[in-house]
Amino acid sequence: MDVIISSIGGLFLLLGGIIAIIGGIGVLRFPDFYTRMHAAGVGDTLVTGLILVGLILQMPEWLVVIKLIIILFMTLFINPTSSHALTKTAFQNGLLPVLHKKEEANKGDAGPSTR
Amino acid sequence: MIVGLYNYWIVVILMMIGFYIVIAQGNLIKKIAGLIIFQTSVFIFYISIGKVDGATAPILADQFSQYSNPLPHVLILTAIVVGIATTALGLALIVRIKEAYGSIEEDEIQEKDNQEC
Amino acid sequence: MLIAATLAILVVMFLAFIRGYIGPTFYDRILAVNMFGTKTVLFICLLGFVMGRPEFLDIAMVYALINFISVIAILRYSGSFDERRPPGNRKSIGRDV
Amino acid sequence: MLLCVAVAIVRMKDLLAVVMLLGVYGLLSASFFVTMDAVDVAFTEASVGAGISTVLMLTTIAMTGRNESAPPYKHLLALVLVVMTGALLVYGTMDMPYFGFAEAPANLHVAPRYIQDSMAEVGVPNLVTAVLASYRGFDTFGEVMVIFTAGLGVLALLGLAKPPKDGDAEIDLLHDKLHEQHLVLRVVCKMLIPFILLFALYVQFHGDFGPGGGFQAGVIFAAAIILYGMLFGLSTARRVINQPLVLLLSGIGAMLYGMVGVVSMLKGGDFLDYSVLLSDPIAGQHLGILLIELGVGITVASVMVIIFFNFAGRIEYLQRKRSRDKQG
Amino acid sequence: MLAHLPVLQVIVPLLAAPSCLIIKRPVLVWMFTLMVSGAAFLISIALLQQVLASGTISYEMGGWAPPWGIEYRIDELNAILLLIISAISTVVLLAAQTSITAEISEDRHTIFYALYLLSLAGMLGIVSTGDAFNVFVFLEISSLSAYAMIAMGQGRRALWASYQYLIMGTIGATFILISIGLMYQMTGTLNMADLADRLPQVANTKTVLVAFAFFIVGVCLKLALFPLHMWLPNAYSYAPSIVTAFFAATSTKVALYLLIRFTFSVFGYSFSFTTLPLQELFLGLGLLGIFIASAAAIYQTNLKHLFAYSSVAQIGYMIVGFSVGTSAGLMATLLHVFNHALIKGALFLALGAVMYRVNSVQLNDFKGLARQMPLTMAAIVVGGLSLIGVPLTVGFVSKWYLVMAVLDNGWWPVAVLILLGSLLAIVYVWKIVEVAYFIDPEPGTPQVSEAPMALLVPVWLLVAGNIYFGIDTRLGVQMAQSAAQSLFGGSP
Repeated sequence: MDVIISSIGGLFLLLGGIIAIIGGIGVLRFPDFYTRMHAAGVGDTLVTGLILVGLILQMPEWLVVIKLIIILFMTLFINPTSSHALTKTAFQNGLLPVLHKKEEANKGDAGPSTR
Repeated sequence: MIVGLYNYWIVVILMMIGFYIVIAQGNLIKKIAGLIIFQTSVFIFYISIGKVDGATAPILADQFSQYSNPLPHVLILTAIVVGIATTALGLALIVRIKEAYGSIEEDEIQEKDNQEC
Repeated sequence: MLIAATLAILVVMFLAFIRGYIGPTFYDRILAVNMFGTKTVLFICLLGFVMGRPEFLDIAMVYALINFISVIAILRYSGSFDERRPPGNRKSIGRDV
Repeated sequence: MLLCVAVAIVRMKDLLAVVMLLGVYGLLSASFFVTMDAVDVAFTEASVGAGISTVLMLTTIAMTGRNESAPPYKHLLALVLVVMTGALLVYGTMDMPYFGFAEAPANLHVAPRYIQDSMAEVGVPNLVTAVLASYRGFDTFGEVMVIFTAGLGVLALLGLAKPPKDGDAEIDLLHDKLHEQHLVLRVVCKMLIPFILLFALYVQFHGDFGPGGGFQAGVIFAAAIILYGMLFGLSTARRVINQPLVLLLSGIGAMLYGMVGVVSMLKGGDFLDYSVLLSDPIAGQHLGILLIELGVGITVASVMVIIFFNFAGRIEYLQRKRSRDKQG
Repeated sequence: MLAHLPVLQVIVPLLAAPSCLIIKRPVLVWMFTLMVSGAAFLISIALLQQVLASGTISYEMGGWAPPWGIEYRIDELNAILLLIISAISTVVLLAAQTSITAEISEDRHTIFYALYLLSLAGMLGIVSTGDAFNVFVFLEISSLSAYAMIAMGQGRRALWASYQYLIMGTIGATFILISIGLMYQMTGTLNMADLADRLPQVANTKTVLVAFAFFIVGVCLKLALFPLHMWLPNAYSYAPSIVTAFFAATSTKVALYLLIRFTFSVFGYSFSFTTLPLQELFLGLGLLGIFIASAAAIYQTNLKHLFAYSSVAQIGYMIVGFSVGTSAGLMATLLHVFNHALIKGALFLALGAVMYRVNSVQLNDFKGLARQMPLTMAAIVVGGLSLIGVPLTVGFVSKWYLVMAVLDNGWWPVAVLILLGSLLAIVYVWKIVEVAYFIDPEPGTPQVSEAPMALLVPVWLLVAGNIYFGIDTRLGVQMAQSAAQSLFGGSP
């Protein structure tokens, strides 16, 4: 039974790692801020959940589990909130998403850099 | 030798980057940033001294017998506090300098001082 | 598994850092810093397990909090929080590159 | 990795980006401390390097503007100087004991007693706390005084003669707008803040057994108040926590520490000798450590709050001055 | 309670600082500060007597034996410095209330006195501790409060001076920190006596060499030795007068103490003076410092600037005495530390009195001042004479011993150079005398009266000290001699 649980935990961890890398690539490769935000925001929350659940399944003492659960809840609150705040401010300050691509050549300067 | 000392060498490079920022950059805030890097790398150096291979964090528990050296950790705790105190004071000074001189670039401030004389 | 996940997180930390360095906009940097922070939290958690000292979780908790606070602080004091700017031409959201 | 960040900081022009990278640098070095077994240090570095100093630098930049205009000068001379110093240091590393070497003199002379005997002498499982609070308690006293000095210094530099009146219409308006805009943030923070305070208390009193202690707890406690101040406006925060009281508290924290020492002196021991506080030396040590950690926590928390209030208060003061100038 | 004197010396001012916040009323705070400083002075006298009677005192903090705990170790050298610092601080504080009222706004007085006490405690702590890391901590207490106090001076230049000092000071402190780390790495201990025991075994490693080099550079930054002195003139000139008087008389002395303590007691004489070309280096820098700083002083029009540069030159003299590397040279240095504290304390306090009345220390504003403020100007003249080294003043005594020590070593060119340096001092002191006594004030400048008693009394106390110790040289010489000999006696 223990073996099964911990191997499921391992699976979670692995999945978390893979998604984390996918998210990271997304953040690096996507064309504009909002799509990157999407990759980061969604990716982060999912990865955190997966890895922490994986660790919980790995584990032993109840105190550790409680702490993990607290961290899990905290990140579940904090991550979306900060993503929300960030995106909202960006939008309100006039940063616009990219909808069309005219030329590949101009790709370098993405947008009216802040202020 | 390379394996045994590489850690210290990296610390030295970090220190020197921080030091370079402090003396070469004209912007006051950036100088403070350099100071932070400089100090942090010294902290890393101290902590590296205390590390023992195969040992664990110096919190006693039944299942471990070898612990890293706690003394550098204590010293660095103190040093971090000193560091933040210096930073806070330096930044407060910068704010006042900005109000008084209207600039936070070293050479502009020097210029304004020289004009007064 | 633990090690694999730890390595993966390290790689992602690096990716996030690159994004933070190249920008190009200010918000991209905040995004990268935020992502970097959450990944550090995970990294510390995993490290605690790898090294067999799960007491380290306290530190992870502090990291999560501090990360949040610094993101809020950046937003609050970057001067973009207080005032509202019209986001360009509202009718056609989006722009061509 | 640390190297990359440091190089990036050298090259960045945008000060805000520098600050953000500095935060990243703090987090990274803290992770490095964790791998080096220095958990307490990592704890502190994370809350200080990535937290407090970032916030302070941001508030400063908010007042000074964020672009670095002048190119670095004195290039060559500085480079030569730095390379020379670096070369000297590398030269010095040649004879160092290798990294992680258990037989290095640093690990053989003084430290073993801390590791082997402190459980019997002080009775605290966290060796760092034991050394910090008892063996080298006087250093920590000095540390409290350093932070207290910094608080006074910031107050001397940035303190305003008259604290702004409550209900300054314009600022309040600004805050109202702010609240409207960020409803989600406000609600989440309201939920988080009690939790953070509770966590600070946990860190404070659990410091004997796990990573943590007075300093870290103080910073976390202050972080909660800073968060509140940032989101709900400074005047609201001032209404909850008034500044003269905080100043007094910082003094009281330092006094508490000193008084523990003085009492132990009066009881016949040396300064800061906790063993004489109670009839049982171990219990005395426990009591002493508990009290001084409390002193440290109080001082650090209140000084951090003072520093933040004064920085942020300066921003409001400047804003108000600017708007007055515009009108008049 | 007698056994606790070493620690009381430091914690009395340290604990008094937060108490200032509780008292709050500026005048009361001033009286309280004065009392505390006076108490520290009394304690230091008692300590000196104890040391002279029964030799080195060791005090174990927290009851932990060194090297595990922190140790306070008082021998003759520390005791003398403790005495100098607390005495100067007390005298300066006598003048503080009057001078500060003119220069700092009322609501900051409490904070100012708290910072002053912290700075005092920091210096006392550096001097009395026997633990290398504890030195760093107290160094930071005293420097942080120094930065804050300097920034409280009038005008925006005080801020800039303070910032420069902060950067330089922090670099210096970090260098010292690196050096302590290297020493710890090689020996595993932080206690100075223990370090002295264990360093010789590893003395020929490169690491210890580098540690020594870093320590020297770090301390020289704090000491404002000639090429690293850039922060000092500005910091002294724009700080409040009281602060200038206090720091000019004490803070560089503390750095010098560290230099002496580490080169002689910790690293040991043979290591310090044989492995590195330290002697030649310090001799050269010291002499250069004397000449360049004196020459710079001649061209200053701001008197505080002038005397600040002269401070840099005087540090040059001390370093020359130090670099001679004999007991006699060291004695001359210590004597000069003591005397220079008296001279500069008096001079800067007198400038504070001028500042109080005239609100400027520009040379132009001194025209005809001798007739309006005769007592103050007389004090400046006596201080100036002492600075030059005229017989019957303290300046003469220490220069005499310095020249003797140099001649003992057969370095007669150096002796000639030292005398030439004094000639430069004559030039800049004469400049002031000329303006103050022989040039009539420009018509239209407002009449000023003599400085108030509260300022004159401390000024003349210090001037009287100048003359008294210049005539009756026994006490100072005796103390310096026994301290120098104990350092050469080998035991730290």
